[in-house]
Amino acid sequence: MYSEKVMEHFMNPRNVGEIENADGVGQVGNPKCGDIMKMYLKIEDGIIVDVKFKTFGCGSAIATSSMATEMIMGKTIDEALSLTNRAVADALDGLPPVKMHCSVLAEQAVKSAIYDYAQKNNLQFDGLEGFDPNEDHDHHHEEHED
Amino acid sequence: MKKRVYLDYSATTPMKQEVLNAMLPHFNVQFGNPSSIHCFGRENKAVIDQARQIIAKTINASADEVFFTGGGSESDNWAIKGVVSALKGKGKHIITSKIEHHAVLHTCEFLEKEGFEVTFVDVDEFGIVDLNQLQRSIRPDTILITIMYANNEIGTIQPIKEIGELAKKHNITFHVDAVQAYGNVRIDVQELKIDLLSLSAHKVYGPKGIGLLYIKKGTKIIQLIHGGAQEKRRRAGTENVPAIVGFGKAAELAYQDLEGHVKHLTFLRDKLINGLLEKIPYSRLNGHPTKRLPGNANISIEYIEGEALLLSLDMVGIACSSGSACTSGSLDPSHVLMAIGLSHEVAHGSLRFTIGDFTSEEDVDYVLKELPIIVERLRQMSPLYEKVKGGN
Amino acid sequence: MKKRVYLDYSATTPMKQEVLNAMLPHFNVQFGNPSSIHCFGRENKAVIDQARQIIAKTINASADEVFFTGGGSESDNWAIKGVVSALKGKGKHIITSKIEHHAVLHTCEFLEKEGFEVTFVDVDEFGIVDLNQLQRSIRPDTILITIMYANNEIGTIQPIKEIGELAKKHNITFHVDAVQAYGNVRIDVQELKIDLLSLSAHKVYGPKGIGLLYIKKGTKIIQLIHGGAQEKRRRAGTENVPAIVGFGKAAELAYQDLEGHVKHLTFLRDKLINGLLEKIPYSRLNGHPTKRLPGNANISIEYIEGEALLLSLDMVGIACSSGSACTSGSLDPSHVLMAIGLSHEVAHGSLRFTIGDFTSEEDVDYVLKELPIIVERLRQMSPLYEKVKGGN
Ligand SMILES: Cc1ncc(COP(=O)(O)O)c(C=O)c1O
Ligand SMILES: Cc1ncc(COP(=O)(O)O)c(C=O)c1O
Ligand code: FES
Ligand code: FES
Repeated sequence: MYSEKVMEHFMNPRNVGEIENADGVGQVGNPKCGDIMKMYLKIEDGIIVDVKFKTFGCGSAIATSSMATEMIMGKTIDEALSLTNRAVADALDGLPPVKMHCSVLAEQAVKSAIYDYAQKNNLQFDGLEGFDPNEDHDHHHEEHED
Repeated sequence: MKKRVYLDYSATTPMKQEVLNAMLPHFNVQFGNPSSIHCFGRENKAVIDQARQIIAKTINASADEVFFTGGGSESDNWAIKGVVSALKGKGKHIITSKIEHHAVLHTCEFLEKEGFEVTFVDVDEFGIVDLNQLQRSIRPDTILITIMYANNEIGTIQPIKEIGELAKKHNITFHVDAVQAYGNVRIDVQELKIDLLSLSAHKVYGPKGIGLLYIKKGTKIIQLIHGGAQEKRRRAGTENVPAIVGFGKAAELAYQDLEGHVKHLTFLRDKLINGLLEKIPYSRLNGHPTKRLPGNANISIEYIEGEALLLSLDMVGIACSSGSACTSGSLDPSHVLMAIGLSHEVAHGSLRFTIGDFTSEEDVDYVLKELPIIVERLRQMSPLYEKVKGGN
Repeated sequence: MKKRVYLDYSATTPMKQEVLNAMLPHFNVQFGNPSSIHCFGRENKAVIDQARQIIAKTINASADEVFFTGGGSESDNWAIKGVVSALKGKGKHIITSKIEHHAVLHTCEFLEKEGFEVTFVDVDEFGIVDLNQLQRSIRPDTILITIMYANNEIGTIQPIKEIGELAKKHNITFHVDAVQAYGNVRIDVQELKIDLLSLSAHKVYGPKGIGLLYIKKGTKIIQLIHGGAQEKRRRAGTENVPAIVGFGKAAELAYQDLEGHVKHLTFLRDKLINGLLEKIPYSRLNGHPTKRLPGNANISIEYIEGEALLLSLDMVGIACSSGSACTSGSLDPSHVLMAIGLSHEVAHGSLRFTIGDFTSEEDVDYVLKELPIIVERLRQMSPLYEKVKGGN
């Protein structure tokens, strides 16, 4: 069902935890749907110098969180904002179709944490245009193949 | 090879060696079509009649009331669609429960689209059908009550006798899905006033792809599969001789020492349940504490999602399930766990362990050792658990 | 043991050893439910997908267009009932032939009672469907044409391609029962413009109780068996893993040397037919002389009743049939033999020998030696034969 890469990240997730006094914190998902992702960022001079996550969710949710943190670590904010769910999924050697939405969650969690940072510091980022952190991501049926 | 502990007997069971031995000759030696009149056929005719008799006896039916099908789902579909088609002149109302297997539930939902009306009766927190509500929902045009004997997810055993009497009193046909109960409880279709009963062999150490429908003499029902004259012209298709023979043998074994089987399973189940509830904080048992299948342990573990648990258990060789196997393609929480009142979050974090004849005490001990470690690891990652700890 | 010669391969076949070997591990070792996400399940998921691919390839379909069922009869019922239910808003007319298998015929007759209208097209003296009549019977409300690929009694192969083109031209769903043709002719569902195709494994040295329905992508059809999410939510029921694996292996073997198989059977068949017609006066071949299944020899022997022949052959260890196995409960003469224009008397005196991969030339020689003796003995008893001889 899952690639070896997914299982590896699921069993040994990178960057699990919290950052005290984080510069940006974002949470997406909904426990009703069985998944919540929370992302913490430490940002210095526009660079993400530390990132941690906590996730309540399936194997794919945990693996995508882990991969996403690896992919944005040390990157600029603009680079982090350009991270797509597809890129996360590809980096994990793919996800089953019904699980693609978990990677969407990872992309949203990153954006949501940066949004929080932008709000606190009165900053604007092109990559956040149109992003609404409170949008209800009722994603559970969109990728259903029939 | 790495350790493998199978605790998913409600999904399917391995065949017992005696069952396989009984089947083997019928694959390529005694392989004739039982409907043929030559000796290759006749010798198998006798063989399937014998299996039919063995199984009929285990439910106190007569051999001419039991009909082989391609599995439990076909039996359920046949029973429900067959009865309502036969009785559609008489009424259009069906009563079932909210916690039926999908083979019943989706069939009823399909019939709703065809113009029938269905009442889905509630269950209590233990998963027991609300008898008062069931009684109140009976209408003059109710033509079928279909209630499962024991639930496949939480193992709760229903008050079938009371429902049978209610159905009888109102002259309503009564179907029971006993796929999970068979081999785990003693079933007497006459005493329980059951008109139709579904069974499936692969849940009792028999082969896959063979089921049975008991049809009480005189019950009005039309065919689901038309064609040849097999099964007294009520279910067409070349008889699946090896599978029928295997089902017969499995039935014989299941009921030759039912008490021993139940005792073995209950002991292990209770050890597992008590051990897990004790070792894992924020966990609870789903289903009824005593009116439950001897092998079923369904546990909710808060603040973790079920699939993550399943995968982690799988990594250490433990096979169990969350909800029923046939729904694991879906991302929705189990309809059964929702019906007993669990919140979405808690329902999502539920595990079903089902114990069987080949389960040992070491298997249970292994789960008791591994699962708490896994739970702790996953909870460390969970943003929900953080808050709980903080709050305490 | 007394000599036993099995010449009833169209009724059912013994499983090949390779098929059994492929199935064996799945009964009690690799026995998991493919819908489970643990490793016991996943390892079998891959296994059934592989079988699906093998079979799909033999009919030039893609793997996601083939769905496993509980047998050929279920496939026929699903195809026919499923299509007409899905299209009942569009029309109510079905076209089939007079010589279909009962799984098709009785399903159509059932649907007539439900308000559908069915045209049963005639066949010629060889059993070939009257294409002109078929064409003329097409109406604006025709929603389904169902015609068998090859007949199970007389072995006649139909002009499927022509019918497929006709159906396509009029935008009518086309179902083909290929239960007897499969493994004996090359079938290309795309070239033949087939929308639905029924198969059954036990006719091609595979297990009983497993069939398949090919459903061309986009074909409108509703489910026959509702329930779990198996078979991409189109056919519920725990997957019959051993049988699916066996079907896959049987399909692979059947098409790995189709030419060799056909050559072997055709040689023996022609030897049998020619030998019998030569040695037995007042006998005739039923079905088409060349457009017939390679293993089918259906012979009418005048002035004798079929059952007496069957029993006498059985006494010397020869197993064959009169008509199809599933009708042998009935005393009516075969509907197929009536449709090709035989009189009642002649139809009653017909025998079907069907040759298979394990048939040897000695088997055929044995029949050629024994049957004329039996015929002579029974004719001596027949008041009809007396007159003939007198007249000569
Ligand atoms: C042409 C044809 N269709 C359908 C069937 C039914 O197949 P099964 O007996 O596997 O249900 C048979 C054989 O019995 C057959 O010969
Ligand atoms: C209660 C119940 N009913 C029906 C079924 C369907 O049986 P089968 O998978 O053999 O079709 C199952 C198992 O899947 C079940 O647990
Ligand atoms: S997070 Fe919802 S299924 Fe993976
Ligand atoms: S004489 Fe026996 S069946 Fe007619």
